[in-house]
Amino acid sequence: MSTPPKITVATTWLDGCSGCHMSFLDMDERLIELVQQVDIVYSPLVDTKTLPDHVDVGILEGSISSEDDLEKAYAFRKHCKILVSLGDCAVNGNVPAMRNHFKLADVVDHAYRDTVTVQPQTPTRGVPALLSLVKPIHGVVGVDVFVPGCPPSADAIWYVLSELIAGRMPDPSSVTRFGA
Amino acid sequence: MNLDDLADLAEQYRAIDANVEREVRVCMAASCQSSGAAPVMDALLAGLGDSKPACKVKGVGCMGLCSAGPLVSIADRDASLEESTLYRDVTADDAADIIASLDGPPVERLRCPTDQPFFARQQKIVLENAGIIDPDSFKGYVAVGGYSALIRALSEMTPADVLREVTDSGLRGRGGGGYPTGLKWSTVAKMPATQKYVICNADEGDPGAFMDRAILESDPHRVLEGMAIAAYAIGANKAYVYVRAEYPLAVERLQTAIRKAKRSGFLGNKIGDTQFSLEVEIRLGAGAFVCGEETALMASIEGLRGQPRPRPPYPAESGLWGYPTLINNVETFANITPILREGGDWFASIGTERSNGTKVFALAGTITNTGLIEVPMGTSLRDIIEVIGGGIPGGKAFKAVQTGGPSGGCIPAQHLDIAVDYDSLKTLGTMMGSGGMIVMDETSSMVDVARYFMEFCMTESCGKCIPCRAGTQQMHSILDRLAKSQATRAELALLEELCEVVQATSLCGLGQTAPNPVLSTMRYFRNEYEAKLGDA
Amino acid sequence: MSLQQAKPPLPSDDKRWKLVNATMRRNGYADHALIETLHSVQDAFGFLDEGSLRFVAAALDLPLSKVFGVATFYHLFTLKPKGRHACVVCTGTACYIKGAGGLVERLQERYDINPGETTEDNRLSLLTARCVGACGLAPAIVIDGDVLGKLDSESLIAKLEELT
Amino acid sequence: MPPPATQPNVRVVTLNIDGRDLSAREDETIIEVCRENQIPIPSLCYLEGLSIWGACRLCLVELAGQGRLLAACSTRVTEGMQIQTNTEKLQRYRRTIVELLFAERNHVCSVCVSNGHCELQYLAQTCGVDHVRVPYRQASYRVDSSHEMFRLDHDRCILCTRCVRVCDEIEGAHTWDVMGRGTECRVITDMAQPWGESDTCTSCGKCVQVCPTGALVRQGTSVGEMVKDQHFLPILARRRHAQ
Repeated sequence: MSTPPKITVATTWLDGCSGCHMSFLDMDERLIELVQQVDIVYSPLVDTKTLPDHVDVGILEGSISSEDDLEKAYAFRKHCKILVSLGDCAVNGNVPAMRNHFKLADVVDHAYRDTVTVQPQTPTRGVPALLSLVKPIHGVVGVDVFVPGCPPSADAIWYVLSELIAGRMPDPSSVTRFGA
Repeated sequence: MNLDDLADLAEQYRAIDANVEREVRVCMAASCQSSGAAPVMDALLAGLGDSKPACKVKGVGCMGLCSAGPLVSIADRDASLEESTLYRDVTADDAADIIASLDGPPVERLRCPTDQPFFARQQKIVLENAGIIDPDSFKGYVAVGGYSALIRALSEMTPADVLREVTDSGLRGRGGGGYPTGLKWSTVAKMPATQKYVICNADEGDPGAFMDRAILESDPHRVLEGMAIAAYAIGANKAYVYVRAEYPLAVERLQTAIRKAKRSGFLGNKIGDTQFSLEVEIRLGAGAFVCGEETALMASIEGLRGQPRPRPPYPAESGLWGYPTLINNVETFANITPILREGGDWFASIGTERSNGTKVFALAGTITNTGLIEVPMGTSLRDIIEVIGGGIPGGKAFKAVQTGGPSGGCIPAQHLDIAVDYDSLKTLGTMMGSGGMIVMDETSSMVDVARYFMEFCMTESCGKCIPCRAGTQQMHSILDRLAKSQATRAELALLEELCEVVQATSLCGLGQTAPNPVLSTMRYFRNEYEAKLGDA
Repeated sequence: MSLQQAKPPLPSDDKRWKLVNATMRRNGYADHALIETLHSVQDAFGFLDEGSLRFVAAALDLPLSKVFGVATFYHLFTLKPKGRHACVVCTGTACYIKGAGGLVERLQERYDINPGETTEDNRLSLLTARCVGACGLAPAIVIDGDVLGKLDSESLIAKLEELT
Repeated sequence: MPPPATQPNVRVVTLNIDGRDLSAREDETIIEVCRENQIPIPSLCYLEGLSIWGACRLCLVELAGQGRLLAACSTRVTEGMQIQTNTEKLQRYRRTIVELLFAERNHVCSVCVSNGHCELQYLAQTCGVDHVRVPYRQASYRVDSSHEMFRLDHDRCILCTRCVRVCDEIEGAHTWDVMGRGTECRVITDMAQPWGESDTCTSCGKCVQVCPTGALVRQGTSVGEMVKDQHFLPILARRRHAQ
C-alpha cells in the first residue's frame, strides 16, 4: 500500500490562551487519522523546537502582542507555504486586543503594581517587550486562511485541515464564526 | 400692479438721485470689508461731505477681484464696472486723493485697469448688478428694473408660461448636480397638494467656494425675485432661505431685503395686488456641510439633526414636512429674472449645447487674480486660469485645479483646454459643483490634497450610514499613513476598494462623492501615490 | 387632566432669557424652532449649558435627548464656554493651500491648546472653521469677529499677544 | 412613521427578483416582498414595525437599467422591476460594510453576552466575513450599568437607531436619541446622562429587545445568555396605527 506524501504542519501560540490548541486536541480519535496524513514538524504539542525551513501549513494561534510574537509571525510567514490564523485572537485580536483602549504603561502598572499587594514590580528580564498595539496576525503578515472562533471547534479545525490535506482552500465560514 | 405701474415706480426712484452724475462705489462685500473697506467708506463720506452734490458715495456689492480689495470704482451713473475707473488696495488715507480726482485725472498709483482680461473676458448675467447697485437699497434694485420679471409673470403670464420659459432656457441647477431646473419646477408644479414649499439653498459649504455669498451680499433682491417667480410657477406660498450662519453679512442683507420687499408689497400678502402671496423666512445653518444635501437641509429646517434620508421619495414629491418642495441654490434663482426678462431662447443661446448660460466661479489658491468671475459655459479652463485668472504667481508651474469641492476632483495640466461645462467635467472624473476652483502649483502634494478632502468628509459625515461614517475614517487613516510614507501596497489596494464601496453604497451625495478627490488624484497622479509607499 | 404642557418659567431673571423667549414666541413655540432657539441662546450666553438646553426642551415640548442630539450635531453650537477672545483659523481649501495648517500647528505649540480648546487662563479659544468665504485673503483668520488676511504665524501671534 | 395603512384601491404589480416572477402590492417595499417570498436580504437597521431608516446599506440591491444601487428597505416596488439581490458585487460590498462595522466599535464576540444571538455576528458569518481587513478603530467607550434592569455597552453599538425609533414610535417616551456626528455619534438617554438617572425612561425594555447586538442587554446576563425577543413589535405597531 502506497501512502501519499505527508504534508508538514507547524503550529505555535502567540498571545492567547492556548485554547485553540486544546480544541485541536479535542479532535480525539481523529488525531490518529490525522498523523497518518500530516507531520507536525514544530509545535508546543511536540518536542521539535526548531522551525524547519520549508513547511506546508503554518498555524498560528493568538494575537501579536510582543516582540516575540512578531518574530514568530515573521518566521512562520517566511517558512510556511500556507499560513492559517486559528481562532479569534489570531483573526481579530479578541481579548488580548482589548487592552488597546488603554496606554500600555497603564496596563502594565495595573497588572503588576496597582493590583498587587506584595512586592509589586514590573518584570523586565527574560520576558519579551510588549507592543503598544495588539494586532491580529494579518495586521503584520499576510494570512491565507482565517479560522475564527473562540476557540474554533474541533470539527472546524478538522474540516480546515482535511481540506488543506486534500489540496483545497477551505471556506471556514460554513463551520465557524467569530466568537463560536 | 402692472408693468407700467412698476416702470413709474422705477422712474420715481431714479428721480431721487436725479442730480447725481458720478458715483463713488465702494465694495462692501465680505472680502473687501475684511481688508478694511468700512474705514475707506467712512473716509470717503466724510471727505466728500456736501462739497460735490453731483457725486455720491455708495456701498455696493462684489466687484470680483477680491485679492485687490478694498476696491473702489468711480463711475458715471448707470455705467458698468468696465466703463469705470477702478482703484485697488485702497486705504482711508487715499480718500482725499480719490475725492480730488473726481473733477480731474484719475489717481494713477491706485489704478486697476478694467480692460484687463479679468474684467473684459467676463459675461455678467447673474452678477449684472453686483458692484453697481447698493444691495441694501430696495429702490436701487427697482430703479435698474428689479421686480419687473416678477410683476410681468404675475400680470401677464400663467404659471405654465413661466415653466415653459424656464424649461426653454435649458437652465440647469447651479448647486452641483446640474439637474434641469425646468423639469424640477414642472415636477413640483404637477404635484397635487394643499401646501408646497420653495427653498433656496444658500448653505454654501464647499471650502473655497464663495459665489452664493457674493450674490447674496451684492444683489439679494434678485434671489428673492427668482424665488417668488418659482413659487408662483409651482403654486407655493411659503419659502425658506437656508443660509450658513458663517455668512452674517449675507444674512443681514437678506433680512433687510425681505423686510423692504415685504413693506413695498413685493413679498408677503397679495403681491402686486394679485391673489399670489409668498412668505419668505430665513433659516440659519449651524455648521454642518451635509446640510447642503437637499434632504438633510430640510431636516435642519424642521429643527432636526441634519441627516439625509433615502431618496426616493424626492423632495419634489415629499419634501419639507412631507409636502412637495422645490429646492434650488442661490445662483439658480439668480438666473431666473434675466431668463424671464430676455426670454428662454436668449439664455439658451449662451453657453454650450447641453449647459446653457453662464457660470460664476470662485478662483482661489495659488492664482494671481483671486476672486469671483462669471463666464459663459464652455469657456476653456486655460482661459479661466491663465487669461482671466492671470496664471500662477511667483513663476511656479501649474499643477492642477480642483473643482467641485470635496465632491469633485483635480484636473491636471494636460486637460486645461477642456471647455468647462457639466458634462465635460464629469468625463474628467470631477464635477462642476457649486463653482469653486482651487488652483494648485507644483509645490502641492496630491496625496496631501486627497487627505485634506478626506478629512473634510470624515468630520462632516453626519454619521447616519456606515459606509460614509466608518469608510471615510478608514480611508483617511490610510491616506494619513500614505502621506507619512508608512502605508503598504496592500493598504493602497484596500484604499481603492474602500473608495468603490463608499461611492456605491453611501446614503447621500456626501458619502457617494467623498472618494472622488482620491480617485481623481490617483487617476492623474498615481506616481505620487506610488512614491509614498512605505514598502516601495 | 390637561395634557397641555405648561410653559416653563424663565430659568432666571437674566434679561437675555427674554431674547431667547422672543425667538420661541416668534416661531409659535413650534418644535421646528429648535435650531433657531439654540442660536439665540448661544448668541445671548456664548454657549449652551445643560440648564438652557433643559429649558428650551421644556418650552418647545421636545424630548431632552432630541435637543441634546441636535445641539451636538451642529459644530457651531458649543456646550463649553469660550475664552475671552476667539481666534478662528479658516481651514478651507484656499487657506489650506496657503498654509492654514501650519498656522494652526504654530498656535497649538504656542498656546498648548488644540482647536476647540481654550487656554487655562481663559484668555483665548482656538477654533477652526470650514471656509469663512474670504478666500481672497487666504489664509484667513477671524479674531473676535474681525477677518484678517494673509498673515504669517509670527504676525498672527503678535496680534494675539496684543489682546488682553 | 411606518407606512400608512393600505388603501382599498391599491394596485398589484409584477416584478422579477433573482429570476423569480413575483407579484406584490404597489405600496410594498422591495424588502417586504423579499421577506414574504423567503428571499434573504441582509439588514440591520430595518425592522418590521419601525419607521424606515435606510442607514445600514446592507439591503442594497441591483435594479436592471439603473446605475445606482437601491436600498430594498426604502424603495417601493414598481411594475416590471428586475432586481438582483445577491450578485458578486453586492456580496463584496456587504462584506466590506460588515467589516467596517466590526472595526468601528471593537466588537469582541467571544466575551459578548449576545454571542450566538447577535444579528451582526450572524451577518458576518452569512456574508463570509472571516476576518476584518481594516484596523479596529480603538475608540474608548464606557459601559453604562446605571440602570437597575438594563445595561448599555457602546462597544457593541452599530448605531442602527432601532432603540431610538422603538422608544419614540412605539413606547412614546423618546428617551433615546443620537448625539454628535460622524464617528463621534453615540446613542444617549436624555441629556447623555447615565441611563439609570433618566427621568423619561419607562424601563419597558423594548429598546433592549430590538437591539440587534449586545449593545443593550439585561443586567445579570453572562456571555451568550442574552436572547432577544421581538415578537411584540409587529403587534404593537399594528395597534398603534389602528388608533
